Amino acid sequence: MSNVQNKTHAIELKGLRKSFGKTEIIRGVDLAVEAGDRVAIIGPNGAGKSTLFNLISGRLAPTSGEVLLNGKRIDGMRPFEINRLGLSRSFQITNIFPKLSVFENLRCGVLWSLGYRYTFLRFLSNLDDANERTEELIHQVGLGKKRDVLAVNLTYAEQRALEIGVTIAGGADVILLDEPTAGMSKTETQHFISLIKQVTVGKTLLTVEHDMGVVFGLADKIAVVVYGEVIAFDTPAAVRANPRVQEAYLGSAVADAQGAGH
Amino acid sequence: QKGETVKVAWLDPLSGLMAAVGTNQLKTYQFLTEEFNKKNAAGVKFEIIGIDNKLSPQETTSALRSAMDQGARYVLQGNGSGAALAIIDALEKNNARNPGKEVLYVNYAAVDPDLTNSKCSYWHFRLDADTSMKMEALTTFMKDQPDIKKVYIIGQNYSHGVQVAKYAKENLARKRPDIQIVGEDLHPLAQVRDFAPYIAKIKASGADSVITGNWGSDLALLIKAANDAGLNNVKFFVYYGSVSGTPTAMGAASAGKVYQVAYGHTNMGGEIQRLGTEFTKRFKEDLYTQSAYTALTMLSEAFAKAKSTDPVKVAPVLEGMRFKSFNGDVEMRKTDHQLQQGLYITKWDKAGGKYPVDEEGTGYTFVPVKYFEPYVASTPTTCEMKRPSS
Amino acid sequence: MSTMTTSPAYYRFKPWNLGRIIIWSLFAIVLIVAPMIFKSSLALTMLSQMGYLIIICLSYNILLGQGGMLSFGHAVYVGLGSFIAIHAMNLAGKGGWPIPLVLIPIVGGLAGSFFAILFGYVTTKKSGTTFAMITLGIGELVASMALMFPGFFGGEGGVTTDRVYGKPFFGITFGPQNQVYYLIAVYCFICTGLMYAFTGTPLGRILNAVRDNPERVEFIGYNTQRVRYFAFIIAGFFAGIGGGLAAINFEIVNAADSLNAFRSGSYLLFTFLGGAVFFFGPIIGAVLLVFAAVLLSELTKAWQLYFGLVFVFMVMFAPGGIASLIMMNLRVAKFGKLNRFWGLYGALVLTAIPVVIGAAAIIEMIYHIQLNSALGPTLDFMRVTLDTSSFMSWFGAALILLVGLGLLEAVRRRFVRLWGHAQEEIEAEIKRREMA
Amino acid sequence: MTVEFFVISLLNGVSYGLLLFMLSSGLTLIFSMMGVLNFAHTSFYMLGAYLAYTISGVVGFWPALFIAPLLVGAMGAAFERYSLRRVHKYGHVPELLVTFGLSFLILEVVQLVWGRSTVPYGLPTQLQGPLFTLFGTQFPKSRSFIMLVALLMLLSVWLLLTRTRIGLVIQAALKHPEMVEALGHNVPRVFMLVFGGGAALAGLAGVVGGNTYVTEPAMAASVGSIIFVVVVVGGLGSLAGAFLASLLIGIVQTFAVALDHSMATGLRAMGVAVTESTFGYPLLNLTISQVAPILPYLFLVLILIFRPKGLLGTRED
Amino acid sequence: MLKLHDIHAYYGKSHVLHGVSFDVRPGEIVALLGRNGSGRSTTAKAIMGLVHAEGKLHWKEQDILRRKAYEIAHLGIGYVPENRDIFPKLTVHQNLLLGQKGSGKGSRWSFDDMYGMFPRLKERQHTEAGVLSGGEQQMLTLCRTLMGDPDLIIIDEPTEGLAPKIVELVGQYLRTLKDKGISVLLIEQKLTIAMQISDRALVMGHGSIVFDGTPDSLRADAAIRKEWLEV
Ligand SMILES: Nc1ncnc2c1ncn2[C@@H]1O[C@H](COP(=O)(O)OP(=O)(O)OP(=O)(O)O)[C@@H](O)[C@H]1O
Ligand SMILES: Nc1ncnc2c1ncn2[C@@H]1O[C@H](COP(=O)(O)OP(=O)(O)OP(=O)(O)O)[C@@H](O)[C@H]1O
Ligand SMILES: CC(C)C[C@H](N)C(=O)O
Ligand SMILES: [Mg+2]
Ligand SMILES: [Mg+2]
Repeated sequence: MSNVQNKTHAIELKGLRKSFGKTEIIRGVDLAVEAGDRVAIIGPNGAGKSTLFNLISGRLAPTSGEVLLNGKRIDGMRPFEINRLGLSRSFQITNIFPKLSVFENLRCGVLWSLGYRYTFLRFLSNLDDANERTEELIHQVGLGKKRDVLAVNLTYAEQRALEIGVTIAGGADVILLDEPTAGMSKTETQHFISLIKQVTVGKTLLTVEHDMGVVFGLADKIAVVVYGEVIAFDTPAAVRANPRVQEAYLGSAVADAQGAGH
Repeated sequence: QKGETVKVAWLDPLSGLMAAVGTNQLKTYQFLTEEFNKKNAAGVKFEIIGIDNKLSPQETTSALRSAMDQGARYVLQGNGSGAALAIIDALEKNNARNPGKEVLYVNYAAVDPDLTNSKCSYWHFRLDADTSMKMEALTTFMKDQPDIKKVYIIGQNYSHGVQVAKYAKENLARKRPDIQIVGEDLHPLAQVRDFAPYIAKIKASGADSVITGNWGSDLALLIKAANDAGLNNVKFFVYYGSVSGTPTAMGAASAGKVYQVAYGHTNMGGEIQRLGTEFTKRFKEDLYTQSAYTALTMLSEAFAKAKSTDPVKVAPVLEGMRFKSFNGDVEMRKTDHQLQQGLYITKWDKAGGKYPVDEEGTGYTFVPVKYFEPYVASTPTTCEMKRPSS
Repeated sequence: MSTMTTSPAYYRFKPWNLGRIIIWSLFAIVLIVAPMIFKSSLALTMLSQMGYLIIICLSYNILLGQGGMLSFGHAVYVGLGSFIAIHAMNLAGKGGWPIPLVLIPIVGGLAGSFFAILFGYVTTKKSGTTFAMITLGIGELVASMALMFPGFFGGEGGVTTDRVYGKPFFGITFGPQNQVYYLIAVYCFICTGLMYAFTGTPLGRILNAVRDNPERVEFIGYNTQRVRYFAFIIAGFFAGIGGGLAAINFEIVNAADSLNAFRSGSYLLFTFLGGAVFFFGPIIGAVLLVFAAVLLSELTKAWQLYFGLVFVFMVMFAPGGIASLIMMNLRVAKFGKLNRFWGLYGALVLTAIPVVIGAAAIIEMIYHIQLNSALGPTLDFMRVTLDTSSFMSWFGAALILLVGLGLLEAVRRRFVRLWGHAQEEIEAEIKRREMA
Repeated sequence: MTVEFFVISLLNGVSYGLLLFMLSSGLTLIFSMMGVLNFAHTSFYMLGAYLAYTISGVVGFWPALFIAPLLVGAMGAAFERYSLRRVHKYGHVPELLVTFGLSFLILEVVQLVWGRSTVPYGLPTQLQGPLFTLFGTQFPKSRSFIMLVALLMLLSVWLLLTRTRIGLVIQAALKHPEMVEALGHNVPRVFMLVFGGGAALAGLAGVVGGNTYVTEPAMAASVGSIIFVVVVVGGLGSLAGAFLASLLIGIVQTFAVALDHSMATGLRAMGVAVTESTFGYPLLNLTISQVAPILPYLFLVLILIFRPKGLLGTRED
Repeated sequence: MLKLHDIHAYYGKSHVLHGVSFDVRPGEIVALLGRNGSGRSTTAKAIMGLVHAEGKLHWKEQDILRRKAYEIAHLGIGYVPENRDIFPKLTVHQNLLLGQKGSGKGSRWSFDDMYGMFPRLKERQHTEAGVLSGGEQQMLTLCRTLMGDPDLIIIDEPTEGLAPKIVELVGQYLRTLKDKGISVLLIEQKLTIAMQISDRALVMGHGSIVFDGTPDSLRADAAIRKEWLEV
C-alpha cells in the first residue's frame, strides 16, 4: 500500500536480517536504491556485503525483513524466479560454465529472457534473435576473438569479463556485481570500469568493491556496510568525509586511494 | 547315423550367482559324454558345446542362436525356468519358421510346472520332476509322519518359491488336514544376508517342520542360521540339498534334520555311483545332476530307434518312450513330455556303511529313507500339445 | 547493433550441409548393408541388439554426458518400456488394441517417459552422489518388486509374445529376424537423429550448463531441477523405445534380465567406454557391449577376466573413452601430423599381438585346467594345440608374452615422445592462429 | 508379539546391524573421505575370507585373523598406488569405474584360485557353539565375535579420525591437493594408506564373516549394494552416522520380518473390502515381512529425498 | 638462505621462467614485483616444487630442486598461494590445524597468536571456511601457513580483496614476522605497500629478474618502473 504512494525503488531493503546459526551477520538493513542509480557497497571484510547480495538475489533467504524489487516482494523466492523479474548478479569467485565456449556461455544467459524456456522443439541455431543478441554481447565484453574458446581456457581477466557478460546477457535492469575487478591489474581494471559503465547504461547497478579507485570512478552513491549495518549511504564525497567511515573502513589508506583516483 | 557326431549345446550359467552350479553341471555333461561315447547304443558321438547364458533369458536366446550357427540341433538347459521358457518360446518360433532346422530342447532341471502345462511345447522334454511332483512325493512321505503337526513354509519370492508354497498347502490340506500351517514367508531372491529373524519367527510359531524350495545361499544360510540358533527339533524338507555349497553349509550340525526330495541320490549303487565316485576323484566335486545321465541315455536310445539324429524324427520317438535310466524304468509321458520316474526321500546323515558317498567331503550324505514309484508322484497335466502337422 | 558483423544466415541450421549429409548417409548405409555382410543368424541378432542398444546408450548419455547425472538405474526405464510394449503386443495380438507392430516401440517410449515422469520427480531433485544413490535405490526396489508381481512381470519366466500379428505391413510380417532388424535399424536411425538434434536445442544446451555449473544456471533464470527433470523424461522416452525394440527382438521380457542393477551398470560402463564426452561415443559403446556380452563369452570362458582387464586399462589410459581416442587422432590429422604416426601405430599393433597372444594363451590354459579338464589336457587355441600338462606350452606362451612386452614398451615410449611433440606443435600452431 | 520374541529379535537386529557396520566401515572410510565409490569393496571382503581360509589351513585361524587383513590391505594399497592414483585426476566417475573393473578381476582370480563353489571355511573351535541361551534360542559365539569386531572397528576408525589429521588431510586434498602438499603433508601416501586401510577393514570383515556365513564367489555381489545404503543413509563423512544407520537398518529389517501385515489387511481393518479383484491387489497384499530385505533401499530413497545429507552427515556430495 | 640460480620453469610444454636468479637472506623482506603474467607466481611455485623447474635451487645449503612439495615445506618454507586455496568444507580451526606440521609443539606460533592477530577468525573459528567472506579467507590462508612455523614465507598477493584498513594491518604483521627472524618473499601488485615494508625489491619481466635493489633505488629508477611496472 505504501508503494502506491511512494515512488517505487528499483531495490528496497526493509529491516533485513540474516543469521547463520547464532551469529547475526546482517543486522537490520534498510536501503532504497532508485532506478538508474549506480551504487557501490563498501565495508570491512566480513561486514556482510556479499551476504547482502546473496539475500537480494535469492541465494539465501533472509531471517526476517523484506526485499523489494521494483516494489514487488522477492524475499524467499528462488534465484531463477528473481532473475526472471529482471535482477541479475555476478560472483566474487568466477562462476561460469567451464566446458562451454564463450559464445555458448553467453547464449545460455540470453535464452530465458527471450522466451526460449525449456524448449526442445527448436534449434538454437535458428533462434535469430538469441544469436544476434549473443553476438552483440560478445563484442560488448570484448571477447570477439575468443568466440569458440572454452571458458576454462580463458585467462583470468577474460573469465571475469565473461562473468559480467553472462550476468548482463539476460537484459536484466538491476545488476549486482561482487568485486568485479578483483585480481586484475591496474590497466585491466581501468578498461573494465569503462566496460561496466558502458554495458549498464540506464540500469540500476550495485557493486561491491575494495578498490577505492573503482568505487569512486563508478558510483553515484556509496553505501557503507559495517558489521551487518549500513552506517552511511550518500554521495562519494560525503562518504569520504564521514569520520565513522574513515574509522571503520578506510583508515589512512584514504589518502592512497585518492592518490590512485583515475 | 553311425559314427556321426551330434552337437549338443549346453546353455547354462558359468558366471554370476549360479556359476558354481553351472560349472559343475557342464563338467558332469562333459564327463558323462566321454563315458557314453565309448558305448553308445546308436553309435553316435556326442559333442557338448558349453555356452554361458549368465542365467539370463535374453542371453539364452543369443546363446541359442550361436549354438544353432555352430550346428547344434539339441539344447540342454536346466537352471532357471525363465531361461527354459525363453528357449521353448524361441524354438517354437524357430522350428515353425525354419523347417529343416528344427532344434529340440532337453530340460534337465528347470522345474516350473507351467513348462509342461500351460506352456508345454512339442520340442521340450523335461527330465527332472517338476515342483508339483516333488511336492506330491514329499507330502505323501510327511503324511505318514505322525509327529509332524505344525508346518512352516518359507521360500524365495519368485515363481518357484510361490509354487512350492502353493502345492505344499494344497497337498497337505488334502492328505493331512490336521496339519497346521503355522506360518508362511516369502523373501526376495538372493537378498537376505541374515536369516536369524526368520528362524526366530519359525521358532515363535512353534513349527516342527519347515518346507522350503530355497536353493544356493538362500538355503545354505537358512540352515546355518537354524543350526546357530539351536533350532534342533525342527525338520527341514528341501528340494535342493545337494547343490554345490549346501552340503558344506549343513555339515554335521544338520545331521538328521534335513530331508530332500529328488529323483535320485548319491548312494544309488550301480553305474551311477561308480561314475559319481570317479567324478569326485577327478574334479573334487560331487556329481549331483544325475539327470544328465538320463538325458544322454534317452537321446542315444532315441537315435537308435529313430535311426536318425534329426530332431524331427527323434521327437516322435521320444514321445511316450520308455527306457531304463540309473533310477529305474522311466517313461517320457506323451501328453506333456514330462518324464515319469520314481522319487526318493533322503535324509542328511553320517556317511558310511551302505551309504558311503560323502558329499563335499563333509563326512555326511543323503541317506535314502523312502522310495516312491513313478505313479505316486505323477501329477495330471493340462497340456494341450500342439504337434506339427505333417 | 553496429557491432553486428555476421548475418543471421551464418547460424541458420542447414540440415543439408555436406559434412552432415556424408556422415548421416554413411550411418544409414552401414545400417542397411550390415546384415548383408554378416549373414549368420547370430550376427543378425547381434546387429539387432546393437541397434536398440545404440538408442539406449545414447539415451543414457543424455543423463551422463550431457547432464552430468550418474544414474545407476537406467535399466528401470528400458525394462519397464519393454514390459509395457510386450503387454501392448499381446493385447494387439488378441485383437484388443489395434496397434501395429511398427508403433510398439513408441508405446515403449511412452511407458519409459511415464515412469521417468513418476520416478524422475524425486530423483532429479538432487544431483551428484545423491542422485546416483537415489537411482541405485529405486533400481534395486523396482528390480526386487518385479519378481514379487508375477501378474504383470510374468515372474521368473517373464512375459512372452508373438510379434507376428495383425495384417502384414506391406507384406512384411516381422517374423523373420532380418525384417525385425530393419525395423530396429529404422528406429535406430531416427532416434539417433532426434537425440542429436536435441543437443542443439535450448533445453539441450542448458542441460550442459547444468552439468557444468548448476548454481549459476539458477541465476540466469532456469530452474535446474526442472531442466534435469525434463532431460530425464526425454532420456526415459528413448530408453523406453530401446526397451520396446528389445521386446520385439526377443519376444520375451523378463524381470530378472531387464530390470536388474547389472543391466543398469552395463549401460553406464559401456557408455563410458565408448566415450561420454562426445555424442557418438555411446554408439561405439553399444557396439562393444554386444560384442562383450554375446561374443566374448562364447569365444572364451575367461571373458570376465578379459573384460575386467580391458576395462581397468581403458579407464586408466583412455578416460575419455574410445571416442576421445578417435577425436585426438582426428585433431592430429587436422593439423596434418597423423602421417608420422602410421608406422608407429603399425609397430604398436605388431608388438601388441605377441603380448595378447602370450597372455591369452596362459589365461586360456589356466581356465582350461579349471573348467574343461574333463576334456583332457589339450586345448585348441587359435588353431594351435596347447597342452596344459606340458612345460613347453607354458614356457612358450610366457616367452612370447615377455618378448612382446619388451618390444611393446620400447615402441610405446617412442610413441609417447613423438605424440608429445606433435601435441606441442599443435598447441603452438593454435596460439599462432589465435594471434593472427 | 511376546516379550521373548521381542528380546530375541532385538538381539538379532543389533547383531545384524553390527554385521552391516563391519561390512561397511571400510567403505565409509574410503567413500566418505576420499569420495571414491569403491565398487570393489566387497571384493576385498571376499578376498579376506578366501585368504583367511587358506591361511588358517596352514597356521590356524587366529594368526590368519591378522595376516589376511594385512594382505588385503597391501593389495588395496597397491591398487591405489598403481591404478586409482592415475585415475584420480579425471574425477569420481572414472574412479568408480576402475574399481568396478577391479571387482571383475578379483572375482575371476578368486574363482581361478579357489574354484567356483563354496569352500569349507569353518569356524575355529573357540568360536563354535552358543555363547548363551535365551528363552531356548541359542546365541552363537561366532555372531558375538562379529559384534565385537564391529565395535573394535568403530573404535579404531574413530580414533584414527579424531586423533589424527588424516581425515582432514584427505578432505582438504580432494579440493586442493597441491596446497595440502605445500603445507607439508605427503598426500599420495595418505591416500594410499587410507585406501589400504579401508581394504584391510573389508578383509577383516571377510575373515570373520566368511566362516560365520558362507565363503563363495557370490558373497561379494550379495552384499554389494546394501553397504552403500548404510554409508549413504548414515551420511557421507560420518562414521557415527554409518554406525547408527547400520543398527537402524538391522533392527528395522529384523522386526519387519515379523510383521505379516499388508496394506490389504490394514484396509480390511478399516472396513474397506479388499479382494483379489481390487485394483493393485498384488501390491496391497504384499506383507511387510515379504519386503523386509528390500526395506533398506526404500529407506535410502526416502532419506535422500527428505534429508539428503543422511542421518548424521555433514555434506551432500 | 634461499638461492635461485638460472631457474627455468615450464607449464607442460610452455616455457614460463627464463632463468631467474636471486636470493633471500635471513630476516629479510623481499618484494617481488612485476606485471600480470610476468611469472611471479610461477617463481613461487617453482620454489615450492609445484611446477617443473630446471636450474639451481638451494635452501639452507641444501639442493631442493625437484624435491616434493611436502619435503620442501618440512624444510621450513611456507607458501601462501594467490588464489587462497582454503579448504571450504573444513572449519576455520581445522584449516589452521592442517597448517601445523606434526604436533605443532615447539612452533613459534599458536592458535592464540593467530586469533590474536585476526580476532575476526576467532569469532568464526567453527564456521566452514567456504562461507567466509573473501577477506576472511585471505587472513585464514596467511595464518594457516604461519602455523607450519616456516623460516621463509612466500606470500602471493596477500592484500587482494582486503579492505584498505586490513591491508595496512597485513603490512604491519609482515614487519612483525621479520622481527621474529622470518624471511618474507612478498609478491605484490600494490606498489605502495610493498615499497613501504620491504628491505629489497625485485622486478620481474618476461620470466626473468630485471631489477634487484632497495625500494629507494627503485623509486628513483623511473625507467625501470616505467618499462616493467607501470602502464
Ligand atoms: N553460509 C554461511 N554460514 C555461516 N556464516 C556465513 C555464511 N555466509 C557468510 N557467513 C559469514 O558472514 C560474514 C559476512 O560475509 P560476507 O561474505 O558477506 O562478507 P563481505 O562483506 O562480502 O566481505 P569481503 O569483503 O571480505 O568479501 C562473514 O563473517 C562470513 O563468515
Ligand atoms: N597453469 C598454467 N598453465 C599454463 N600456463 C600458465 C599457467 N599458469 C600461468 N601460466 C602462464 O605463465 C605466465 C606467468 O604466470 P604467473 O602466474 O607466474 O604470473 P604472475 O606474475 O604471477 O601474474 P599474476 O599477476 O597474474 O598473478 C603467464 O603467461 C601465464 O599465462
Ligand atoms: C538347479 C536349481 C538350483 C535351480 C532350479 N532348477 C530352479 O529352477 O530354480
Ligand atoms: Mg564478499
Ligand atoms: Mg600471480
